[in-house]
Amino acid sequence: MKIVYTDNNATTQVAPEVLEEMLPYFSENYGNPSSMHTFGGSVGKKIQEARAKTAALINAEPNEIIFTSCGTESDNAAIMAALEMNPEKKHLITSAVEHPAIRNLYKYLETKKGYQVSFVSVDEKGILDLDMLYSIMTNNTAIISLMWANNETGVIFPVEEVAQKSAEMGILFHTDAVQAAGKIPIDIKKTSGVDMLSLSGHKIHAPKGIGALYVKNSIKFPPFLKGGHQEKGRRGGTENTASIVGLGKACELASTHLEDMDQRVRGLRDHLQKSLLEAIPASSVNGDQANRLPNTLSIGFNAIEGESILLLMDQAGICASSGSACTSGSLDPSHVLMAMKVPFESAHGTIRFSLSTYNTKEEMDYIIEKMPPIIKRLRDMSPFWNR
Amino acid sequence: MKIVYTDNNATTQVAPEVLEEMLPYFSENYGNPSSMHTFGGSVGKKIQEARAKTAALINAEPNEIIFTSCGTESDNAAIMAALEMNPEKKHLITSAVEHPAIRNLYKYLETKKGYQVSFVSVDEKGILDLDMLYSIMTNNTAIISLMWANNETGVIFPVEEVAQKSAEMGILFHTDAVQAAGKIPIDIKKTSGVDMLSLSGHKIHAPKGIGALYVKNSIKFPPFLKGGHQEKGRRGGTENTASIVGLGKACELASTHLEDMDQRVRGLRDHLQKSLLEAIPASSVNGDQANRLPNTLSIGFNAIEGESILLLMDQAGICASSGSACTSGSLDPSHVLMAMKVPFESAHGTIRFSLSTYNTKEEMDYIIEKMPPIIKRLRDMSPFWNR
Amino acid sequence: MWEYNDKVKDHFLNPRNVGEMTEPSAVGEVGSLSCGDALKLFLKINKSGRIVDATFMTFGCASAVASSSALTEMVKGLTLDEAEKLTNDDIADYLDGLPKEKMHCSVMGQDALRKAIRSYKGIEIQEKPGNVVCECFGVTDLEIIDTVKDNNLKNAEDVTFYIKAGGGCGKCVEKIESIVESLLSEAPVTQ
Amino acid sequence: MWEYNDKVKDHFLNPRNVGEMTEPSAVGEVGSLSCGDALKLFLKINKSGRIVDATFMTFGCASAVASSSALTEMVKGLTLDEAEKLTNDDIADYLDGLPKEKMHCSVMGQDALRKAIRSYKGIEIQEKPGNVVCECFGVTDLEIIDTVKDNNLKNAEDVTFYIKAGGGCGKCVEKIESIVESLLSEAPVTQ
Ligand SMILES: Cc1ncc(COP(=O)(O)O)c(C=O)c1O
Ligand SMILES: Cc1ncc(COP(=O)(O)O)c(C=O)c1O
Ligand code: FES
Ligand code: FES
Repeated sequence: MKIVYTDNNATTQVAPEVLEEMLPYFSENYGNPSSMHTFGGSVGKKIQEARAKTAALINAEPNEIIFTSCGTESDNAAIMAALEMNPEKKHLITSAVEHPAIRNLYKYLETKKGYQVSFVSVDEKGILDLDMLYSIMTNNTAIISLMWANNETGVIFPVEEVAQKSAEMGILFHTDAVQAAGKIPIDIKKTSGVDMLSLSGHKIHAPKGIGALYVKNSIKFPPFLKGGHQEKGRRGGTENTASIVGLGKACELASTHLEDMDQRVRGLRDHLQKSLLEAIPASSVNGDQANRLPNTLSIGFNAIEGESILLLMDQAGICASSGSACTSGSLDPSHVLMAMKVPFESAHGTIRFSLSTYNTKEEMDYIIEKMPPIIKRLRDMSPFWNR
Repeated sequence: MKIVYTDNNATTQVAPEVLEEMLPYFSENYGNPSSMHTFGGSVGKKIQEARAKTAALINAEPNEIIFTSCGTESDNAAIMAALEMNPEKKHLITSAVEHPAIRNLYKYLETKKGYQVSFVSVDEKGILDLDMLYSIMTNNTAIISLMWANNETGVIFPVEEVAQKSAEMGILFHTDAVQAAGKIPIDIKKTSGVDMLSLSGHKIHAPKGIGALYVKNSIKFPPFLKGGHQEKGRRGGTENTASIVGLGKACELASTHLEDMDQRVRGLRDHLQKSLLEAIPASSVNGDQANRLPNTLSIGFNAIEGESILLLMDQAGICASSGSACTSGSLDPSHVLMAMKVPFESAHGTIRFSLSTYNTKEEMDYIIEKMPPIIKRLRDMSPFWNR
Repeated sequence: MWEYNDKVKDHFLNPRNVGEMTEPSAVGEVGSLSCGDALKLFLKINKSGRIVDATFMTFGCASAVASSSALTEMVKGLTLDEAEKLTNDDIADYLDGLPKEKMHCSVMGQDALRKAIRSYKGIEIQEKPGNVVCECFGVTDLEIIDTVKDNNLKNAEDVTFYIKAGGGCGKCVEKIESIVESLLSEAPVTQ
Repeated sequence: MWEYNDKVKDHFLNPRNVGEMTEPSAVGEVGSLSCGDALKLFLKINKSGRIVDATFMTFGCASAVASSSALTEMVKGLTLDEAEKLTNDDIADYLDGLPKEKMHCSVMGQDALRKAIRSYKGIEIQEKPGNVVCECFGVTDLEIIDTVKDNNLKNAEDVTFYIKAGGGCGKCVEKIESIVESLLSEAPVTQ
């Protein structure tokens, strides 16, 4: 069966160009980049190249990039470094709709390490409560971490503005740009208040298990993984050369695809959204449509439940995600939809479509054809559907 | 130029069988294993397969394996978990010759977190001072971490015995088996005192950037990377599927190669050692020859310096490592040789040859032919060589 | 992706006995929109107290639908007394097993059935005994204790899988954990 | 692997003027076995105070050998006064640059040369002034201050690259760091 893959905020396929660039670094140029021999040393040069390309995606300097093992590690490393650099500050700020990589770390720091933690609210559209945020920033705040764009709804936060304000108050600012990178332009030189920024390879057609953390040059970053002198002492562990090379290539590709994202992919998403809203009654879009990633559509279908929608979609070869944290054993809708006070009625029946530059108009039309009967079938079974 | 690669304790080539097994998981089966769609779910099954194979290498249960991003992360995660599980205990034990992944973490915990840290000495042969170790174990000891085999000398520590003793005293025991795994048999069921054990893929022909941590079933392991519910909540971050699949295959291969390691590779190493000692005056082996990995030879050449030896070897296409921490900017011989009180005279001129099952007799003979003139040439330049 | 077996998949993709019953003898309703799943069970009961027909309406995940479908198949032909003895395990067994994380779906089936039968018999449905531990799902300490004992559960996560408690905001998980632990620690003595 | 340029590689692989000189006019010896590198420089100096020949023996890494080789080439033909002015930067420049981590090799060349010339001139070599900060390499605070000022260094790591201090056991790194920092903080005032 043909697969229509619209789950790119979960993970993406490795681009063929990326894989091709990686291949020589498994069984041929397998030397350790820290080695004294030319064989290993040549790999080191390739890593520097990848570092420059990764930096270029966000207009940073190559030495501001630390390669990590994933977005989660980047997030954890950034926060832990901030605490270590400010041992006397005991207050942390983030939003109520962050990825678990920040959210669960903050909760851990709150419950186990005695930090005071503020989760800034969002409104029904997922827009950040800036008044609240600005009112709680103090001298005691060690770090503010704010995602650039939300993984579930695609809603974009005003990172530049908040970063600026943080800088003025001398508070470290981190942004989880895992979903924003490669989808909207990021220019770190223009958002100078950003001290640290997280990336993850597998969201932009590099493999899973590689990430990067941008750390502003002026920051003396204490390593999260303590070990050897790799990454200039900022991350121990033998370099994941093949994946680093892959990430470099993927970042290069992502830059060239920004235009396609903004135009064609946005068009596909809008077409999908409009058509589904028209064809399916009692459906609604979650999140601020004015400030949203061009590839993401979070849409709630009243009175039915996400997992069963997904499984019927799966029968039709359509891959997407639900808005519930179902796989984790939790039955509540995701904390993101809850924070937005999306009514249970549509939160439980929320599906996230997330596109990539590989998606086509034909695929959208296929989804548009298949969804209405799926929704109807489940509603026919639902005790909450008003026939 | 033909490359003779004898730097396998630094890193290894990815086995062709491993790469082949990985390839479909980049651009074809790229789904997220936590997804609700069959496309991602099928990847989840493959990961379970890899988990079982990885467990099998050390005779553990599949659910006792947590995949990590490298040996360093496994080491860091194990120690940090131990501290979290024993918040009231403030004493840590390890040896004086550990890898920086343990050593630097311990030093950090000592200087920044107020832990009392004991680095147990070794003698001239690198043999652990068990009397000292046993005399400092107390109720206040949160964890003992002891490498199974040393990366520089190959010396094997009596892990079974110490683990047993730790268990009797109710002290958590971790072993860094990054160098031991795949080179000597490990049976976790027979060394029941071991609570946690670190592995790294790139030392056994899996790619760089993948590792595993064995955690005994009975331990409620708090995650080091805090994020999503992956690895049953024991490690956040989207699974590095391709590399996990690769690690599984590599572990399977490693089991089948143990015999070759013990017999043929050991024979090659012994041949290399004997021939170099005979052909080159004022040369000596570092470390206990009775209890040593079959693939490792650390040999010191008096009155000359490691980097220049390596670079001349590089000219001849021979890859190996030196016994100094030269790449790190430090000029001292490695802490391992220093802890063994190897005289400066030979410590600075120490070269580590580390073989794999891919090495051949011809390669050894090539090294045996090339080394004597290299050593002579440098000694002819040295003010410390007694002509 | 849940590892649903073929039988579960079949009952999800081709559910038996879906729909509202026009003149049901008894109705059992459990769950709610906010809970994430809900089941409305309709029974037709004949004079001699035997269930002659059963239909359902379900809001929920695939295993909720499959459990409901299975339940309706299972109860047809049973006497009310027989039906009342039917347990969540029976439902799971009928489906050749459910993922442990989804056991609460079978519990929902059992609950709906008992509710329908009691309402038919005119038994007043009492306030739940005990103190509410999990507010998200309105689960009491006594319910937790019963579930742990009945199903030999080992930790709070298992409890969530069976009766959802702890699966929402999560703030009750520690309380559940301590209930389970105290039960486990007394177990060696009582058994 | 160090990024040695072709000139450094050439001077390492084909070092000029290697060997002991039979009747040297002056000898300058620096470094030791424990230090990890050492250089013994031999000079032949003619009546009019001009260096007519130079050879060396070196124990050390590739850039130590290359720096020694370069040094001997550079000093041939110089008067002692000219030679005394030669700095580590000149040596590095002659080699088209050294990796920053290896600058101490060029410093070793400069030191050996000055030592040889002073001993030839009969200038007593005094005890090093200042207090020893780095015991591993016997480096004093005044030496660190001079090196930082001369080479515009920014942190302790740079100091290690130039004069090794801090590159052994590492226990002096914090002290070095504070010296550098106090220099940096006064810099804006004095410049
Ligand atoms: C004994 C030992 N432990 C840990 C490590 C760290 O492994 P990795 O480089 O995968 O982080 C290594 C190798 O570098 C090692 O030899
Ligand atoms: C916003 C956001 N942050 C962090 C992550 C974590 O990235 P990774 O899975 O690479 O650890 C993700 C994706 O999973 C994400 O969407
Ligand atoms: S109170 Fe139990 S999950 Fe929220
Ligand atoms: S005292 Fe300076 S490095 Fe040891």
